[in-house]
Amino acid sequence: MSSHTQHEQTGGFEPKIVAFVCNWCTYAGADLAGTSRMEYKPNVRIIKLPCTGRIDPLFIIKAFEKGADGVLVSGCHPGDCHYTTGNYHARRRWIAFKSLLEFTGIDMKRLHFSWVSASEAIKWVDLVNNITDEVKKLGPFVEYKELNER
Amino acid sequence: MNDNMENTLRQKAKELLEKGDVKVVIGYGWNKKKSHTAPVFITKPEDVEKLVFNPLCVNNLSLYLTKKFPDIKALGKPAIVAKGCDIKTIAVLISESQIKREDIVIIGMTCNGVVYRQELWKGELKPEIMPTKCHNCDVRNPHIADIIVGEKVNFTPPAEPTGMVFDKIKELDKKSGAERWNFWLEHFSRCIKCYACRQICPLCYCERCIAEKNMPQWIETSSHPRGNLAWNLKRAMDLSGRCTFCGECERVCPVNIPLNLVNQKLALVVKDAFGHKAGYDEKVHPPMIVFNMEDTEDFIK
Amino acid sequence: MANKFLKKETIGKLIDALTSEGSIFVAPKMDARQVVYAPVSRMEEIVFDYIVPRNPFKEFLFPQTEPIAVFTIAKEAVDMKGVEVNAKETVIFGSRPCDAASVASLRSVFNWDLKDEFYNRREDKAVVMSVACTKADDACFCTTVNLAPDSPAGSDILLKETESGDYVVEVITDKGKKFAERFGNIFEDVSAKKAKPAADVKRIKGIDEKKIKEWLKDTKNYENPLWAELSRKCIGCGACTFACPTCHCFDIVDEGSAFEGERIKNWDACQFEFFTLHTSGHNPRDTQYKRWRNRFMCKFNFYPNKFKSYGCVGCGRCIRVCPVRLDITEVMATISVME
Amino acid sequence: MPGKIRYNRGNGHDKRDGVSLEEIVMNNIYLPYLTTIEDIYEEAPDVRTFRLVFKDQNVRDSFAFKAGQFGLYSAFGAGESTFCIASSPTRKGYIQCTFRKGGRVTSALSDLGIGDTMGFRGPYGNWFPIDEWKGKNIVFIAGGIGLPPVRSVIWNCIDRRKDFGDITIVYGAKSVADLVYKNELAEWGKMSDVKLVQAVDPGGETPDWKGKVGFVPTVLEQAAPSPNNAVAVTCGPPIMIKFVLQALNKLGFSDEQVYTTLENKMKCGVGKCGRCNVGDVYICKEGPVYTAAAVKKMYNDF
Repeated sequence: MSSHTQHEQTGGFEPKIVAFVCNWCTYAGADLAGTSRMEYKPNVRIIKLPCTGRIDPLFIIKAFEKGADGVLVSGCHPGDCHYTTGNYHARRRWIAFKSLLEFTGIDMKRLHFSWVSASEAIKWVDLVNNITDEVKKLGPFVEYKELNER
Repeated sequence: MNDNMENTLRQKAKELLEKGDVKVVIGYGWNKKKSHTAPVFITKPEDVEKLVFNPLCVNNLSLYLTKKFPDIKALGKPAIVAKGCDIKTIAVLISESQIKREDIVIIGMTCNGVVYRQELWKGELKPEIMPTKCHNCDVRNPHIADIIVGEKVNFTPPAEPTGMVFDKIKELDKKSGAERWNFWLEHFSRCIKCYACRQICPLCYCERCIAEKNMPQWIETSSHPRGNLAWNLKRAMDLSGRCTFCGECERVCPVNIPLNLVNQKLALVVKDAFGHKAGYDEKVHPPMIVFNMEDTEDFIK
Repeated sequence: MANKFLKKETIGKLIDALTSEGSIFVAPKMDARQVVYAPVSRMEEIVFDYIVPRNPFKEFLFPQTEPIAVFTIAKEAVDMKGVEVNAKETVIFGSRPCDAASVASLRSVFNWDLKDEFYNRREDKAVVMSVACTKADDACFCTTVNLAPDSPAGSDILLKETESGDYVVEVITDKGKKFAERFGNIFEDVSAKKAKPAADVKRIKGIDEKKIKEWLKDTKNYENPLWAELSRKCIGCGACTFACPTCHCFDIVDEGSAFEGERIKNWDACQFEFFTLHTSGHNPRDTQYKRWRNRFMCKFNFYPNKFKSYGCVGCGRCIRVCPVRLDITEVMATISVME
Repeated sequence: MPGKIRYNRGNGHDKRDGVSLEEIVMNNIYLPYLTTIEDIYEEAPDVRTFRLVFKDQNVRDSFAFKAGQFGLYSAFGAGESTFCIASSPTRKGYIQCTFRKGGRVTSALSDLGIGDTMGFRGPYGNWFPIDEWKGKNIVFIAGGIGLPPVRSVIWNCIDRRKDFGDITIVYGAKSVADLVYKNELAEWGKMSDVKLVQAVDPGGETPDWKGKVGFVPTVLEQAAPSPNNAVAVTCGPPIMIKFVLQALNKLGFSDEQVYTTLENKMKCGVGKCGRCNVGDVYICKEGPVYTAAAVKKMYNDF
């Protein structure tokens, strides 16, 4: 919490983005970006899971609770799931969850979903850069952080 | 008409118990002061006189069919007195393999609506004391039942859902995100974490609720805004595509959190996105455990 | 002590005087279509026509969520420091006599042997200004547990409404006396005003508290199948315990990050399945009827025997709030006729 | 956070008389002492013993307890857990606790190492009336992880060996690996004035196992200690205690001669949080040590 206020004072707010990614596609894609020595914004903290189907909506809530300014959820393209159908189930869940958060009043610019395959290092780099810029414009997620102050 | 219905109900219950078809009839009975109805469990044929049915019968008794009540299960095969809306929940329970259709006897009650809260009852059922679900009810004549008690009700629900819950959803949808956030924060911050919403919900049948798992502590048990928001969001999410709008959670909430709004919002989303309405067909899988290759993904980059 | 008089219109002045000193003025007000005890800053917020507020006022003495210590986990040192309670003076206006009577129960549990200063500091700073009930609903049963709609037990000051809406003031305790003297300009020395009669709360016929206590005392009756029968419909939520003015059970949890956080005392309920669960998997109260039996026993056996105080003050909240209308008075009546 | 903090929790006597509350530092009964883990012993799979030393020299010097008392141990960030003090009050300068990794707190405790800091609150509860047992024969019966509370009494009695008659220890566990305090069992086995009977459940023995094979109540009956001028102290899983009590009755022990310690889930340890009660008996305040006779008078709420 103290870190974002400090940044605010110095004028350069750097958002914290938590990325929940699947092991087989997006993580490999991000890895490829790294091994290809592509540079992208360092604001993203990657959390690797076996499959997007494993991402419980509570993970996203928890990320916001712990101070994330934005969350990215990413996995294999439809049809490419390592476990055949995990991402189809995830997609259904996201449809509902996204609407729920929207209905609660959370800005959907803070929560992003994407498909990034193992070969799409460039897509990953663009995605992270764009989301970072977008969340940076929004500023820190003060609404959620205020919950901690009671 | 009610006297007639009650007599038939008692008659049917008596027959079921006498023949040994069922061991217990889960129904409604008066409290001592005859001001409220409450669940009763009739195990002896001579006790069927305790059964009543009237607009005060708000509880969704299908709760007692779940594994949350091992003591009731131990009594033996149950018959359940159920309104159409309660039968919707039974259908979901069957579709989720929580109960088998043949293991229960459904005594379906035709229904002209119930009161939103029993305290509102002044001897007459007026539209303004009925909950939103009754105004939109398309199951006043029970859709799944072994025995139907009561005369057929002629009622055509409006084509588009109407009533306070849906009006409020529309109103909130039009508001800005910040306004919605403040609206929910105000409501959720009242939450006292009594878990009455969970305990009354027939579809909240997990053996150990996520709120009670502490390794790790996913949902903070404190009743501060952070913990309250996490709890209410998680519960709404877990009911998406399953909630049948029995409205019990909102009815029992000691602090009047408008839980119907979140649950019905998600029900509308699920209906639009997957064309599914919960509780009409016990043979259809709940939407969140299946998928369609063509599901919308315009929001996924 | 001599009676005094409080004009309704001067309550606003009292609020101003107190809040300007940094005190908290709690009174019944509307919130989400319910009357609740809550801090108010203006007289207009106060609801004067109510029976029993939704919440007991215990939350101002024993907050639902209260940090008791803070910890830091650093490489150099791990530390835990206590949290100091700087309780503010809290005036509870419009408390009902049943709620006021519950303070003695809370005080005894928080003070037998080791003393809980979190509670004591708040209670020391609380002034309970009850208003005798002139109305009751069908869930009220204070007379059945030997209290009354105008009982002075637990109040510092007892107000009795007059026909004009003003109050006859009975000063009950020293704390109340000091308070009335401090606001001598508001509490007038006028006598011979007549208060409205108190609400007529009938003793519930067929309930014999002595009989209940005796029946509960016999450990054999603990095994009576009646318990399971009476509580069969109980859904195991915590609504009754959280609404109860004398229920005091709590949990202690740590919350925070890997580096710092708080140790928090949270209300808990004996009705929850995991309340008594051991790590080994053994649960002394493994079924709902045992948990429910514990609550009833707590009110009518443990409390009166151990603390010589009311376990149940007859406010009726548990009846009103129960999702399945499990009525404690019906249970009392049933046990009253047990052999 | 407000600055005034104190670790000395006193005994809860009322200091408020005549002093305004602001003037005194709040007496926080929930605040633990800080301790350093001085040593860790692996007792059995997932079972560990910590040797704890209070950080505050004053506490270290003044801390005293009696065999049978318990405390609440904190892993900061995870919470508190209740176990008995497993060391003997005759061994000064440190305390020991033995626990099995299971829930949130014990898992967090298991992650701690030597030199780490944890919290301790206590001692709470009553104790075994060892002074009343002077001149008597003592029979200890324990099962599995039920040995730690009994062990505190065993060492207490061995350290005052002259005060007592015969000392018999009957201890059993599920398997050889599950026996806790293996070194101490060996030590007790070598003592000429202690009779040690060790057992493992059928199927739990190893080829080189020299002790008995069988359940604790059966082994106890075979060992057949005399009830004359004797007391028995037992602790273990609820089901074991039930049958041990029956076995002791068969051997001629009266309920007044048998002591046990009831350990329930606790959060406060000081009679407030409301979960350890067995009927109207608060284990944390009136227990945890009871005679079998007292246990039989309680409401059946175990």
